[in-house]
Amino acid sequence: MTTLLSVEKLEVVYHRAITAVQGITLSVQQGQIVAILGTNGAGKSTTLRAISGFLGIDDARVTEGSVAFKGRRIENRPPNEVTRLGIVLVPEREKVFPNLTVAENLAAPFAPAMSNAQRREREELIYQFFPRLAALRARIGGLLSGGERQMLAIASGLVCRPELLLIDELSLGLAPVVVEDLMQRLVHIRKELGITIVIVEQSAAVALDIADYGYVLENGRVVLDGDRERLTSHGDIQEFYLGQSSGDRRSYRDVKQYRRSRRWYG
Amino acid sequence: MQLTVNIVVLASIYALIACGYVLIYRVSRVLNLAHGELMMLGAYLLLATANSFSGNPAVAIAVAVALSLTVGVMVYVFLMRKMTGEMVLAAVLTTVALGILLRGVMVLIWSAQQQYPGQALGFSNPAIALPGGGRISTFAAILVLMTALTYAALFVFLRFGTWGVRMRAAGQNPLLAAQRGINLHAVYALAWGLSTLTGSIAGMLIALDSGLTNTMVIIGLKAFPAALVGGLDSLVGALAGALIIAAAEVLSIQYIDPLLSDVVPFLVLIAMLVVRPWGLFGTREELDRV
Amino acid sequence: MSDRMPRASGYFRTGYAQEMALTKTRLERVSLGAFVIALLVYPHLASPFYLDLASQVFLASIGALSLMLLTGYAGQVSLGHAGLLAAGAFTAGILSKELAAPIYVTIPAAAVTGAVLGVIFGLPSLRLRGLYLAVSTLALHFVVVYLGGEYETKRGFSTGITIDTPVIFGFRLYGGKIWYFILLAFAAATLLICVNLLRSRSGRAWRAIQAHETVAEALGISVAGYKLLAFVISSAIAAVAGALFAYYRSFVSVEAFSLFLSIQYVAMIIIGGMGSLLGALLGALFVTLFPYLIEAVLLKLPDAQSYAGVLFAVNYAAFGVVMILFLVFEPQGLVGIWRRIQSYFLLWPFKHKPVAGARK
Amino acid sequence: MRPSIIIAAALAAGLTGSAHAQDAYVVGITAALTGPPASTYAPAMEALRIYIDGVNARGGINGKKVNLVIADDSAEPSKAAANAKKLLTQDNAALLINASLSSTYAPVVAEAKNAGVPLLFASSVCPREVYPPANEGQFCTTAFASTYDSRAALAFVKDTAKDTVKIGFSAMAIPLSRGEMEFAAKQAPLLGMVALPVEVIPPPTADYTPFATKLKDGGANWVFSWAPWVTQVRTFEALRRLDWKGDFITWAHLEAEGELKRIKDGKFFVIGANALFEDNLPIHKEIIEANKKAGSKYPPEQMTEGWIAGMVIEAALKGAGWPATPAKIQASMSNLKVDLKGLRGGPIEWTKDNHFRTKQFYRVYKWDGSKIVVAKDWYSYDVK
Repeated sequence: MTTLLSVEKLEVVYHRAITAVQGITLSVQQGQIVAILGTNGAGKSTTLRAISGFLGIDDARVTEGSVAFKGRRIENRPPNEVTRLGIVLVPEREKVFPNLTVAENLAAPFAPAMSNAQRREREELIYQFFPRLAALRARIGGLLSGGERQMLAIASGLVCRPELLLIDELSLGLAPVVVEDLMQRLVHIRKELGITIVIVEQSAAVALDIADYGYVLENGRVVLDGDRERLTSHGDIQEFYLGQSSGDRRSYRDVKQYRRSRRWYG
Repeated sequence: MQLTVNIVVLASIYALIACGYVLIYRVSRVLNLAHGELMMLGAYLLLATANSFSGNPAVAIAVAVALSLTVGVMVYVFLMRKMTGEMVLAAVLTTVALGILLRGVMVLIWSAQQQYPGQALGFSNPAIALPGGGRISTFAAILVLMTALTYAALFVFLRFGTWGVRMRAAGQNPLLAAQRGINLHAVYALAWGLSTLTGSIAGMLIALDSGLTNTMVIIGLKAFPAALVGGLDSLVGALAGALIIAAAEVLSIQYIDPLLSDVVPFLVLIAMLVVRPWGLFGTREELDRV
Repeated sequence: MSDRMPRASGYFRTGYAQEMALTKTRLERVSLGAFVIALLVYPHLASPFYLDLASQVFLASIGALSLMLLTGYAGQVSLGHAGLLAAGAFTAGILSKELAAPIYVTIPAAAVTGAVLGVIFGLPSLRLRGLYLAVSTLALHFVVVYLGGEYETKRGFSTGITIDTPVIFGFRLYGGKIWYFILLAFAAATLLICVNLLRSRSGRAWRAIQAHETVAEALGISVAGYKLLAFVISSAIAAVAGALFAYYRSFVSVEAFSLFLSIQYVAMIIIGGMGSLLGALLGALFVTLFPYLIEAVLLKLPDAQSYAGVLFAVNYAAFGVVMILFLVFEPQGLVGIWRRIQSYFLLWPFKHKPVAGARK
Repeated sequence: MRPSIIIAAALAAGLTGSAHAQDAYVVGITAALTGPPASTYAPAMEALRIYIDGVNARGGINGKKVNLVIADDSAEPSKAAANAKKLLTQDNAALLINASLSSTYAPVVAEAKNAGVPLLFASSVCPREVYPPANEGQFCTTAFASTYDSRAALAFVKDTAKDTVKIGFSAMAIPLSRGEMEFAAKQAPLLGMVALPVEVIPPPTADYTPFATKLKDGGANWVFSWAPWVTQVRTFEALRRLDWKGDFITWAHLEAEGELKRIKDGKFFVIGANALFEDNLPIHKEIIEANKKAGSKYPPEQMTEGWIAGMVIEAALKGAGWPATPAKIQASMSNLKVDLKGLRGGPIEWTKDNHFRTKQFYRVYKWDGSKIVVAKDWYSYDVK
């Protein structure tokens, strides 16, 4: 198994003043589905953005550490270059072009040079992953439902032929059944295209049942990581992410206790 | 009859200029107030090529067109690129400054004399009698056709051309566009190039039709209410706006007071801004872009 | 006590009195004093030409300050400033021509006209922002100028309205020195008004509106009201500046209030530095003197006369270049440069204030 | 407030370098060398410069060189005002020249009056003050003269037109041109013509056809235009495009000669006070020669106005002697007669109360088939 993406001691600063993540280290193996878990403001999205690159308007940059893709340093590269290298991000919101039709949304992205035959084949494949979209070809992105929008976002991401697909908050604002369905499609996509996928999730339950490996972020730090078994079996995760309580009610003191214990994994 | 012809001619002049404003605004949310100057520059470029390639006008025109396209691209690459990510207003003021600079430079190079590129190219400009008693000068006619052509081409390009779709995409959400592998700088440069190109064509045709002085800038400024009335981010709007402004102007000349023709466009503009600020075909959210 | 605190350790206010004080440290008081003295001595040393330059700077400062109030603080962009100046000038001109009204009537009248126009210019701002607002003010500029032109021709002042030297209580306001001091006084007054406005509720309200209208609204600030107020005050001041111009140059004509003038004023506040009164002053100084600078340089070159023909063009181009340079490389303008020097010494040996970078 | 110091320093720095007396006649010029109307004034000033250079080359006037200080006002009144102040206070000009739009007159006149320096309008429209009874400080060499031009033009129309004249007028939206056309519109009926309302055209217009359409629809068989050249010629061309068959008379600005050759229309008359280079007088050759030598970017036929101004200035300064105070120059100007060697129909003659000229001569040219010909030779009006 080769390391596809490795993030070392990543530190991101917004507006030259606000530090969003401090010293995050994580690595993604070829072909894995990796889940990044954490509560709001834990720095999940920032990490993804840092990997996929910032724009001038974001006024943010990687000040410390490194992001390496296939052993190649890519931090602080503009997004379009990163995309062309094979990393594609499906952002949390504003993930489709509202005034473009579905077809146009799929036509707009930069696709590496390929023969028309390949391109058609590719299109087929995408519509095969998301048959729904085929029906919506002429509808504009702004009028799609949440689920359809997510499909379109992933599909248009796939147009760029990523080796690594980053998905931010896939489950956000979607019905559990839809999320479940999308997750299964991801597994399918991974199998078909042999690509690696990183999903950022608040709801660990959803993420962990397809992820091979997971990282838990708190306040811009990695506090816990391990493969699915380790994480699902881990007490704190069960407690605070999967929401299963181990029988007897616990007092506030214990919560503090948990927080202290958590530092161990930091 | 003649009245309609006049309206159509003036409208296509304004429309051809206005689409330049729209192209750039639509893609980069920047209002290019140097458009008038760039248009005039195009006309002067034609004059220059006309003098150096006198004899074969085709070459002269081709070269001038090519040059104007490059000028537009260069303006982005060397100037406006630095303004991406800055306040939109700052960018707009930069275009104003650019305009001032260009004006100065053009006077330096070509003096303030009245010039006739048409003559230099050995073109004559006979009037054509239209069925129904109207008359139109050759180059005015060409200009009308050119405008129609340009708009048709732009519509096709933006709807079906890959880069056209990408331009629209970049206009709607630059970040996502970049994340989809679209090179924003390329798109913006393209927009500037096209806008300058169309503007220059307008400038050249006006100059061929009725000579060239350094007051042409103000025509560019008068075309810009057309763009706003129609809605800054809509080509259809630009077309409609141009028609409205032109009609208002010509009719006020004919029936009210010729002097008004100077302010009428802006009166229409004010009215529109009060009633429907985002213009006839503009999208409403544009308003909040500051 | 606090006066004695060395600047290097930062300046800390220890009482409300100091909050209200116009000058903070002794150094400021001293340098201000020096500056005032310099201003008072200047006219007695300067040649008429340099006197005229100074007077132009003062005129420009008044206009620039008023625009800074509107754009730099209340965040309302205006490309119609020249229109307001014109309105003021024409009010003064018409009143003194038609009714032979004395200056102490015409100037307030100009202020009133300005205020009224301010409401008109301001109305669009209730619906429009940024570009669209700028454009609407631009349009209004054209309308004002058109009306002025109509008046000129209809009354047959084909070469502009000439205004004879104003007289106050039998005393003729004539000559460079007198006008130097009059304009200086008006400029100083304007500065004081602005400073105090900005220290008061309205100033804070404007800043809030500029920062974020919706939030300001949520904070219980009547956005509409304060926007209009900003327009009214700024326009009134601008109109007075226009009237002063009319008297100082002893003529009024629309050609004097071209669109380029509006742009020049915008340039002043940009080059000077948005959101700073000091910036407005520096900008006015710079933009007014710049052409003469270029001219002086150009005419130093050998065979100067042959350049005379291109002077304006060169000026024009150079002005554009400078504006671009500031917009691209120094968005905070002259004041920004100044602040950086200042804070460099203040914070030495440290690099920069933690938030300094974030300041927009 | 530390920048206050900087400002103070900046101002203080400005104090140095005030005026100092020179060993030459200093003539200050504020002219619209650039800006919209520049095409009228720039060539004239170029000519004036060339002429004065020639004078200096010939050893100057009364053994003293003439120092021409040209300041560009780009037709902006406030710039003109500042220019005048500078020229008078900084360069100590003993004679001030205005070659710019009429909107710059007010401030320049004011400055000149305050400084007691004579003011010469060269190639710019003559203000009322120079006509009798003349203001003692203002003079004018410019060819065209409001009211007289209209009379001359209408007179020409009257005796060339065969059938009844229905005449239209096209003015540019600048006060002066409007005023003149209004005057003409009042005069025409007195000469038994039908006058159409004046078409006032805003300076920069994308398309003149709408205005032309109105003139044509008005049924004009003659059109008179007294405005900057652009407006005159574009109105005409627009009319022709509308297949208008009528006659067009317009003022012969500097561009006239070149344009007649370009337009080649037999019914396009230009009326003016300057002889065109078609006459090919010795002085014309002289001008062409000098123009070539100076490598000017303007064609010689645009140089007459400036040349005349030069001749007049030379005469005036010669009369004033040395050292020349403004007063002396003014005195010599108030009693001056300059032979223009055929550049105009007659001499420029200034008296105590006439600073325009005692006789105003006119000539009408047109194009016939192959060349420019005189349609009506010199005829004059007494100015009083």
